[in-house]
Amino acid sequence: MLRITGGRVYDPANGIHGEVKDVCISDGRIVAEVEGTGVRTIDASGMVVFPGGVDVHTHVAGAALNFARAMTPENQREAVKFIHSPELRAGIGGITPTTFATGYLYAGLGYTTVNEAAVPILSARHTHEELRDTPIVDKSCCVLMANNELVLDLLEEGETERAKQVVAWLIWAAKGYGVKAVNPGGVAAWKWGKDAKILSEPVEGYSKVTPAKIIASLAAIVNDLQLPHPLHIHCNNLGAPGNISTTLETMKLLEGYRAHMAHLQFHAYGGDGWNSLRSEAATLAEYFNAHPNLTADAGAILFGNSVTITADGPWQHLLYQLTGHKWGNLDVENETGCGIVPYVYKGSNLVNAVQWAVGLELLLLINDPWRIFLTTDHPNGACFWRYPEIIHLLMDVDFRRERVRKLPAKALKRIVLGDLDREYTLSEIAVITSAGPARALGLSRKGHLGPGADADVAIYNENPDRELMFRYPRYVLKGGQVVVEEGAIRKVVDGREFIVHPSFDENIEEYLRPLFEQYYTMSFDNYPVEMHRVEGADIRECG
Amino acid sequence: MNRADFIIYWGGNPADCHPRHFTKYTLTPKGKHVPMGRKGRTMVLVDVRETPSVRAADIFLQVRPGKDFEVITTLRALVKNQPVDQARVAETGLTLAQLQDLVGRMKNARFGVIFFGMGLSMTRGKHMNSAAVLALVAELNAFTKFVCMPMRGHGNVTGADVVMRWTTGFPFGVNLCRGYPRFNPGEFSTVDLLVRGDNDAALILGADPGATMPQPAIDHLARIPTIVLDPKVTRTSRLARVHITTAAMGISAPGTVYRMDEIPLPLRPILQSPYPTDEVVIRRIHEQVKAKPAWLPASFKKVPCA
Amino acid sequence: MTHTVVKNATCTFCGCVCDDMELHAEGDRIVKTKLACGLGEAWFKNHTAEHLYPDALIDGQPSSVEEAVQAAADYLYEADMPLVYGLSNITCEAQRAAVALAERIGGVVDSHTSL
Amino acid sequence: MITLTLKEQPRVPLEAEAISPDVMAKLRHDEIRAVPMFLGKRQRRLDDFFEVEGEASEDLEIRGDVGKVKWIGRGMTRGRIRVAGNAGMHLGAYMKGGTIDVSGNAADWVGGEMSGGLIRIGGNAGGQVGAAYRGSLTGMQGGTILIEGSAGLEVGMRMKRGIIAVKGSVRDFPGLQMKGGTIILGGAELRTGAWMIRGTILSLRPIPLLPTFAYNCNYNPSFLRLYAKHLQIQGFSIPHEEGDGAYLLYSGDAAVSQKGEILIWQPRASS
Repeated sequence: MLRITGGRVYDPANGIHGEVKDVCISDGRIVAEVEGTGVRTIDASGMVVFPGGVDVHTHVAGAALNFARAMTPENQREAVKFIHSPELRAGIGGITPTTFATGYLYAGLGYTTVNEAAVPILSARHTHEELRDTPIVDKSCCVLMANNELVLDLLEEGETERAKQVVAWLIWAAKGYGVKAVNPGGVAAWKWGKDAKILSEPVEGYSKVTPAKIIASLAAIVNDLQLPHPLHIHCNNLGAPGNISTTLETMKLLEGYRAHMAHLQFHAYGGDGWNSLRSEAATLAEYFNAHPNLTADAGAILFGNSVTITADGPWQHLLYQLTGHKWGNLDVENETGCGIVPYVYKGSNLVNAVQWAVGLELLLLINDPWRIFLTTDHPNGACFWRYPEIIHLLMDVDFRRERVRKLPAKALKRIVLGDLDREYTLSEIAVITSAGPARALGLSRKGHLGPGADADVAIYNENPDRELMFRYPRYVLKGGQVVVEEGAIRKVVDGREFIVHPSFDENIEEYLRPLFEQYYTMSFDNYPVEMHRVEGADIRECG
Repeated sequence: MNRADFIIYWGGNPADCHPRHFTKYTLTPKGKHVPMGRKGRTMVLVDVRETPSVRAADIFLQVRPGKDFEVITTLRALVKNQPVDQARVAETGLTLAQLQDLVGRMKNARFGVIFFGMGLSMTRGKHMNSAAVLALVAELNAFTKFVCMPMRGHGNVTGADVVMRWTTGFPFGVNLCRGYPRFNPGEFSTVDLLVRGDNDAALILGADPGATMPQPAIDHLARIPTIVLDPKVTRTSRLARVHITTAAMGISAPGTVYRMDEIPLPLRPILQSPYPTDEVVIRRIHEQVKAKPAWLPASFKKVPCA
Repeated sequence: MTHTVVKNATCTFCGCVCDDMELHAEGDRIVKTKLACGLGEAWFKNHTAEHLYPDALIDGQPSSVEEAVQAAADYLYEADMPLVYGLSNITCEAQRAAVALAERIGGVVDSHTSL
Repeated sequence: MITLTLKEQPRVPLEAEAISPDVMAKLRHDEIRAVPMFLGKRQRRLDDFFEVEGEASEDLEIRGDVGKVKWIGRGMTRGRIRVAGNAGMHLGAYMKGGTIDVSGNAADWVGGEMSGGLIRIGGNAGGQVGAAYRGSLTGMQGGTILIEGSAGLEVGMRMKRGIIAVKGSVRDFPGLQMKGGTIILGGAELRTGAWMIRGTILSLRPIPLLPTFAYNCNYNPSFLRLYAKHLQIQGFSIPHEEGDGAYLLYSGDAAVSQKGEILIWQPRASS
């Protein structure tokens, strides 16, 4: 039993905004009160107490990321090292941290739950293996569905009910938590560039299936299955100038459904080429603010190194074959074909400057913090361990303006960031880093400090330098155990995995089996991820 | 293999070494987008000699031994319409016309795949030969969809790559002496280490270097305390100080293996072994080591966070 | 003798890792394979569950696994630069354990890939 | 001067990046003796392996066969290291200034990613001389490496600036993916200049070329006089007189660029 006393508590989900009060913990959960002997006390005077952070969209495990790890040994040499000790596994931080380092780095930041946002079903077993080696944090996975041909074929035939059964079966086979739609319809759409009509044009190889149909059908299916997290959508035309029209159109298709828009920054561009790229964050925010069915995460970029991992639609299952993990292939010119491209965002680059501004503009212009969450689409926009830099930019308008002034003069005409004077409060930071994403994920025991919640708590020294404050929490508790103290990992605990079990008709297997045997090189019976591979599974029945 | 209509096997003999590769994965199956199956695909075999795989190929290109890098580099230039020296091309055993034809076919493919075997990656040039294939494939993507994939020889060598990458950040040859992973092929790769005599103990898992490595490496294994875990008493076991018999993967030991395209598959062992699994024995050794005092100096224990 | 059948078994002989074998065993031997190629069939039939080899050997002399584990731990701990090599014919679970052990003994871990 | 005399060959490689003028310049005798180094996984003291004479100097002399001692002179910016014997891997890696002299042979990665200074090897060197470490885009960015004997694979891989001169022959891939700078070779095995983008490789003996290099012309570039003069001081002579012969100039590698140059000396008698 534990009592955190004297700290200013930010628990926006329970209407607590910086009041000095005690937080009590027993058996890994928050409780109203603890009594008697054996109650340990943490004196949090002069500190602020947050619910543990929740990352709604990140890439920390699985085939693509693991491929990227091998591609950048030069980054690994420069990265933070985790030295082996009797308690800790060795690891490397940096742009694509190893699994152990990922757990330590997230916990070291005060984050206790992460959602791996792109899991191909065929290699879901791999993702779970890595998540099992990702310590401390709790995890969930979104399963890639919008380019699954079994599903698209059914949509082509107009068999929506069966498509729903297949989706449900696939989620359970992958031991997933949510459904992710990446670039629905795929590669063909990429080629059509910024044409706003693309969402209504048939996907290559189909006559009736359009990206629009995929989006609407999946949103409806996720709704019907009553999954805790709505459809998690990565819109078409990611990163392309002028893609704002595609994004707006996607959002219109989603009217009437709940949906989560991933890494919105990459989808809010105007202009008709790289030379005329401009921010359309204001347009996007205006629509978004008026549509409470939507949530989003920022997908902000920060200047510096990153690795962009492009999910390439229908070719998804072949991406893993773009391989040759020998160090010889680490030459940059070799990497573009692989969909994994090490990239440096530069402040002096006009395009990068606009991208940088768009992420922040969205966070500032979307007025309800419960609907926009802090992410960098790690590792695409920046590494997750740089979130404190973004928090600093959000909380300090003078600091932000100073940074804006350093951008190329040309960029200033294409952004509105310099005009925005909103400053986030600590309470709002608690919302965008924890309470909001927990709610969007439907994780009722995360993101708050009310009785019954998991005792995941981040305690920070109050410090006007917000970056420093959020970079080095004084304490981090996971499930009631102190895992981080003064910025160092003190104790390593295992994390759990949240998975959903949507109801489906068992007979769907009889429909799938022959198709599978025809088109897949893996045995049908070996396809579903076995339950025992999911460490600490927390299963939610639904539908 | 639902899509590939153009397949190149380079430096491999799948008919003998990966017997079902053609029929199950690449050539014969009627793919979703290649409904004609074998008839809808073109297969090119590049090798230094005629092997049984030639029978399955539409085109066989016989390259002189050790000239693969030259050929691939020439292809890279031709893909970009750059000039090459005809006489020096001919030294590779292939003519400029043959290579130009190949480039034309590659560019016109709807979806191309290059599978490269150990005949490429283990011959003179080694990793640079693999790098050359990757570079070529990357450049072909400016024209059409092209991918490539190494034909891995041993059972779960792909798994070893995958596991090492997520645990250490590097695919092989990882040095943990200073408490964190370091990578430098040539410095930390086994044959180099053993030939130089750098190690003072060795644990051999699921391998028989005593039968496959150069003699100086074997000699060093015999000099130092070597420990072998294997389902059989191998040649390495005979020169080792310690041998422990373990259950055979997939026969009597359960678990996971990775296919060469990095798809993980579960094992369904049919027999019950009288021996423990490798995993169990490794863990027991680990427990014993853990019981001893840590060798890392205390000054190492500070963990740099974030 | 007991006859057992396993379907969708995975063959780990080559890198293809086909997972559609049907295996038939009698007692401690595999007697029949379906869908396996020549190499796979030979590989399956080449392994048995018989107690053909001593549990462990120390300096060539049969010993218990217990003693051999202890000897292995002593050697690896005492060494300044131990090597963990191979990993291609063991499961991913064993590979994970091997990397953890390599860390614990402060060594180099390497696979066939480096050859 | 500080003299370090090896007591006995370490059984496993000794990592000794502290053997550098920058570290030693300020240290007293007892501090030098206690400098940490790593014998495989174990942290040890310098005097476990070396007899130490002298203190606080930028001039180091190492006596004995330190062929298993790695990272000598890592990142050094000034001063001098003399090795009377063989030197281990990564000698002068990341070096920025100063001089390293080795009387015997050096192992791989001599001057890896160095940016300044001078390294002279009296015997042979291993592979990856002046090269980029795995994954890095750029190898050597300045300075000079002179090798009396031969060298191994991938000499000058991805180098951008500086000079590497090898009197003897080198193995495959000299100047691999080179971006600039100059490599002078007494001959090479295969694939010289593979995938080079810019820079100059000069061979004093005939070498096989990739099909992606095209013959350009015969000439004696004027910059060679300068180089020849510079290297002559170090005991390296490069033929450059019109009367003696000419260089055959090839450009490539057409697989990536045509701005790289390979110059192959052809003495007058045979031309």
